[in-house]
Amino acid sequence: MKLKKGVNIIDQHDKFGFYCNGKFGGNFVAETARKPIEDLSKLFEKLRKSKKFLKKRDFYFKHYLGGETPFFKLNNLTKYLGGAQIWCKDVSAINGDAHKAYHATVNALICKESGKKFIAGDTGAGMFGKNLALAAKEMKLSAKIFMGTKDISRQAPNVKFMREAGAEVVPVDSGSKTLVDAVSECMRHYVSNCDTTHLAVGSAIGANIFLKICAWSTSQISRELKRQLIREFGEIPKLKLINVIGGGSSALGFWNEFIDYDKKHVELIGVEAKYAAPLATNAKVAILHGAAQYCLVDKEGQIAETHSLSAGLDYPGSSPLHGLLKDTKRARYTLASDKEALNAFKLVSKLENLRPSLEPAHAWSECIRIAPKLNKTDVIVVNNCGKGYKDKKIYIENIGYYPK
Amino acid sequence: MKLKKGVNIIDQHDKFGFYCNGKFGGNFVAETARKPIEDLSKLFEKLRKSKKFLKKRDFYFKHYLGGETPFFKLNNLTKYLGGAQIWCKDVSAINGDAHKAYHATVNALICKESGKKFIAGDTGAGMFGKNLALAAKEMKLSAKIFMGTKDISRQAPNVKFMREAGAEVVPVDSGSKTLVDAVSECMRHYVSNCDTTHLAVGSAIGANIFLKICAWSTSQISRELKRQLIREFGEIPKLKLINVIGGGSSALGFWNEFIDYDKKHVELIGVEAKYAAPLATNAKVAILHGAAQYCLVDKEGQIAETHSLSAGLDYPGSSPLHGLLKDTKRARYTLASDKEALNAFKLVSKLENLRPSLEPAHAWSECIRIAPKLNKTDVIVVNNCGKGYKDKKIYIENIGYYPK
Amino acid sequence: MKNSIDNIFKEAKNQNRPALISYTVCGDNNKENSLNILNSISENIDIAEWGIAHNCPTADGKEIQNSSYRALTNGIKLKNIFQMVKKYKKNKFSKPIILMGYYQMIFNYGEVKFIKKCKEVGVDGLIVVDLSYPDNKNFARLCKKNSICFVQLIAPTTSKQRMKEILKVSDSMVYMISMISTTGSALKVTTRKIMENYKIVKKISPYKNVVIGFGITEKTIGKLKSADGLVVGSAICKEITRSLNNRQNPVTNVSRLVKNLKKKTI
Amino acid sequence: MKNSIDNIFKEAKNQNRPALISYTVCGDNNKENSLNILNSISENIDIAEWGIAHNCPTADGKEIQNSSYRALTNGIKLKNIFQMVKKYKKNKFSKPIILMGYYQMIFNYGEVKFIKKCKEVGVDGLIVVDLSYPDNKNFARLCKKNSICFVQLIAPTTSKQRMKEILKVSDSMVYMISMISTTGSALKVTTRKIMENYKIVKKISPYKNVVIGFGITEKTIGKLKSADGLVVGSAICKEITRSLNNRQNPVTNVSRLVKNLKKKTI
Ligand SMILES: Cc1ncc(COP(=O)(O)O)c(C=O)c1O
Ligand SMILES: Cc1ncc(COP(=O)(O)O)c(C=O)c1O
Repeated sequence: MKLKKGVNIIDQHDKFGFYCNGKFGGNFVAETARKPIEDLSKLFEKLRKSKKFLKKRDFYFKHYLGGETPFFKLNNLTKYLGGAQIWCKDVSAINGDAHKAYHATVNALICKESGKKFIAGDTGAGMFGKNLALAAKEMKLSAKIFMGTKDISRQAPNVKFMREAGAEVVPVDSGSKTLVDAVSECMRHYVSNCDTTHLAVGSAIGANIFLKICAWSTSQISRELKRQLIREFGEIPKLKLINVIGGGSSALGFWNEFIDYDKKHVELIGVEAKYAAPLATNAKVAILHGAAQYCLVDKEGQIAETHSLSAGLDYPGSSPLHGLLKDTKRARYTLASDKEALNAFKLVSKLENLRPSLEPAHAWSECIRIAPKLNKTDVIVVNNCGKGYKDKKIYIENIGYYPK
Repeated sequence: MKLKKGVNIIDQHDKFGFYCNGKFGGNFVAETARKPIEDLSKLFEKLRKSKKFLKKRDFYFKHYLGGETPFFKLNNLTKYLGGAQIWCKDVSAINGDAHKAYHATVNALICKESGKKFIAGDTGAGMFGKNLALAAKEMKLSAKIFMGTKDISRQAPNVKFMREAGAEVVPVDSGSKTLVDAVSECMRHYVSNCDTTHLAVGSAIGANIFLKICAWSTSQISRELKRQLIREFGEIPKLKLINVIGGGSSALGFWNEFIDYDKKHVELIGVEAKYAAPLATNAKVAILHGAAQYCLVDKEGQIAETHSLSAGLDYPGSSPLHGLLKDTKRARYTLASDKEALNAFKLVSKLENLRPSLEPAHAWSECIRIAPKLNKTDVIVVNNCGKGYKDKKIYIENIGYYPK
Repeated sequence: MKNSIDNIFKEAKNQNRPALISYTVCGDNNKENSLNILNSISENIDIAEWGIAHNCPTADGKEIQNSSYRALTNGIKLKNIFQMVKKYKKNKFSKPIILMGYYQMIFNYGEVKFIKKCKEVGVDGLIVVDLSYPDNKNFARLCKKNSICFVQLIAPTTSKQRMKEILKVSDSMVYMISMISTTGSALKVTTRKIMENYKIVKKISPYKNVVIGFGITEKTIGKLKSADGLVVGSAICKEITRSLNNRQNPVTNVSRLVKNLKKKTI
Repeated sequence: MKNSIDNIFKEAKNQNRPALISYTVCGDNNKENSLNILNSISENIDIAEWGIAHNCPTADGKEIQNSSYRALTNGIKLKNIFQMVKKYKKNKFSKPIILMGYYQMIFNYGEVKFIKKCKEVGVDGLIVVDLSYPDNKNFARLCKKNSICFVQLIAPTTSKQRMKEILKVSDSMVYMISMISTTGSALKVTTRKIMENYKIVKKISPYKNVVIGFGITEKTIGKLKSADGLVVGSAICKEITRSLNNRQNPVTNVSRLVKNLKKKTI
């Protein structure tokens, strides 16, 4: 299997929505949801070609989300580690504090276009929920955010945001009380209300159309980064793009424009949480939330329980697109433990004026691990895709402090 | 093992409350209930010797319960069956419609004496519940009646009586939703409230003191019967005393005065419901509701489920005193099916102006079975211990009518 | 075959009543009880659907989620399910059995191996909730080859064009979802509206046996009895939950419920 | 023996905290999970009480009734309980284990055979809810002969005279029931009142290890921590019910609860 050059990765599926000769993706959904999903697909394909819609999107990205996020070199960390140059694409500087802002905004815009008044989304860390709540408010939609009760309690600051934005936060108390159950419950809500409600899936997962919309939205990051790289280096230098992977929306956005590059030129490195790492640990392919994907399952095929201190990474599956990138060896996937992520946070926040949330702390950990072994000409870019405030309590509990 | 002559059967226990060398009875109760049970025992022993209390009891039996219940020959049935003379001790003619009236009244009197304001009792067919509710009202006590939801629905007329008398009917929805669960729940209520509440157990079961109070109360029946027999026959003729057995309170009351007679002179025959017949089917001895007794259990020792159309008989255990009577061969136990009881009702209600409830219908069934084989000199007395109105619906459902 | 799905429908039709189809989760509340339940209701049902518990059942409402959870907690595995089907089929009063599940369970086991095993133990039909047309073409073919009835689903959202396509390739039994919903919520449309949809399906395919499911209870079943078949699932699962919460015997309680359901269809 | 009940109390005393004693029903919610629960809480408890499920538990409140019912529904038998104790005791972090049950279960199995089996599999103690003093003399003697700690109970209704008699014959561990109640209702007396009763018992027998049980929860445990030991039962059983109702993992949830309980005793 080879990736097609010149075709956006999200479009490299067959007519049934499968990637990689039927191995990943698809539309494993109940009959009831087929029609609304088909309608949504048609709408999306229309909108993405519509100049008017693209203009609207760009307008929102610029004026509502604050435009281009910064790209800068981390001199202290580079010096401290004494190897590759370390750069930061600070997506967390966006209004909305994480890459989920793009995806939430686009979903709200699509919902608007579809004529539906209700929007439902899942959230783990609460970043997607918060952004969806805000976008819904902006666009006068009524939002329901599904969130595991474990996550509601560990990501309380984001829950407050959602509620203040007028969204209904639906607590999901079943199973592991985390993202996987929130997604399931949100999908159930959709199956029961698909005539009136737009479903915004929180990562690049789900039936074909949902992951397409997601990755299409976040790809704004790599468009910016490409421009910024050329601005800084006059060309695309030898790069390592390190990104944390939960469902994988952030990484896909960060990498999108660079997939056609040779991997020796632009290496793509995904970092999963140690006990939620289907890609890094060669998990089986399973059907979860409507698509075939690498996923942690037990012998019987039941979806496995995961663990991560980071609510955003505590998910057994992965985007079908990452399955494709893995199988084609275009990206490599590794993992970081809670401990390693915490240590990375300590170091980065000590040396730099950055406060990554737990999720990007995993990416930073990989950066810290590999940078010393590389040369000065190597350029590492880490997607600092989330702000740390939401994890303040967890950091204090685990490392004893949260830097100012 | 032999029965002691001249000692009331209820008093033939050792100092630990066991009958039959430790085989039956005892006080298998939680520590919390020991003291109130001991207090109750002392009170009862005092009261049963107190002329004043006995006078009060007799007063209530006479004026509140209506005095002696009738004893008469059933000429049509005797003729129809063509064997033994068939007589009826019509306990159902009491105010309260069943022998449970004695026992309920005595319990209310004891409660009054104890200074407690609350009384709690279990009920299956609702006869004990109804009588306890009425007695509590009469004596200004606050009554809680525990009753399985299955019984609440099949014995609705009695539930109405209880509620109208101001008692609280506590529905017991657990397990088989019948008497066994009602007794358990009532005992739990007692364990939790034994400082303020008197426990009235609905049959001759439970820890030693409860079965003593019960059998002592119902023995009024045999005192009357003895007088009535002598009035009719000038002596105690060769007798067969047939009585239905649920827990066994009715039979013990019916037989009490005749236990010292030789069994060739006065034969005691107990009739159980076919699928609730621990005595007739040689069940194991088990500890149930505070006492060792013949009881239906499974291999593991768990209490078995029973079945009877008759709520009053739908109970896996039996009075420890019946264990004693069985082991000493003083009484013999047999059983009747739902069908046989229904047929007995049909015949008896057709030939005589009697409308036995389902419980005594089992006794009638045995009477019908054996009478034809006996001689004219044999006298069968059946304890017609309950009125049929409460089973009107069940009779109509099963035989298609209820005679006027 | 006397006891085939087709014959069962014929028989019900002769008796002028809809086929009554139960849905329970295999292994709910445990292996023993779930088989006891099925055996005890078999005299009143025409076809038994047995759910394969999955821990991510995205199309199920609370009741069936509870059932699946109990079955899984009590250790149900596909291996057990096959054994239990085999055991059930030995009961001479057994009815045709349809396994219902999510594709992941089949995918993980292996499609071919799964169908072979189904055939071996006597499974009569299969419903795969999240394997809809046209993605199910291959799987449906495999079923056909092994004489297992693959039951296609039709929803209120299914367009008439799509309906026609589905009915064209479908086996003799088709499942019409009554409303836009997961399993197990209250009927949120009128029974009249449901029967209108039903008539549309029947008009396209008069000779297919169309069963209606989702949200049917003791209260509503009577009004739908002119359908070819009616599936009751969540109401049964709920009765199991209720029994367990009250420490009652789920076997007798479910048995009573199904008897009442049957009564209301005749 | 290092891990004997006596030593466990000494150790807790050295750490200036009460021994924490869990009560769960063996086989709740099923065999596998109940062992998993016990293993997972063992790091935070000092002694484990394991209930023998009985289907007529007249001294238990709703929570423990639910647990017993689940265990029975899922097939628990005495045979399994003995196997599971044996298995548990092989875990090197295991704690002393006390079986608790109704006399019927022991009577049915045979007293002598029962105690022999207990000894064989490593049961450290026994509580028989409805076999109280003086009826339990014979059974207590049998336990003693087999070095099994027979735990006598004392209730708020127990007179001082009776208390003295019970304490005189009792083994080193005694169970003080906090209030007039079945298991598992809310504390209906103040913790101060409970500690007063406790002091009366301790005054009679300063060297017996007196544990308090019935109605203790996360809320109240802190206020009772000066006792020799505290038993938490219904609160744990309730957490299992809650977990099951929410389709959560009872093992992790109970484990977290017990960790919190432990925290509040130190
Ligand atoms: C800041 C941040 N990064 C990463 C993730 C992981 O999700 P994904 O891999 O879809 O970007 C999340 C999820 O909430 C997040 O909040
Ligand atoms: C009329 C009647 N007879 C008999 C019984 C059986 O109980 P027992 O054997 O205790 O008399 C009952 C119980 O309710 C009853 O109502």
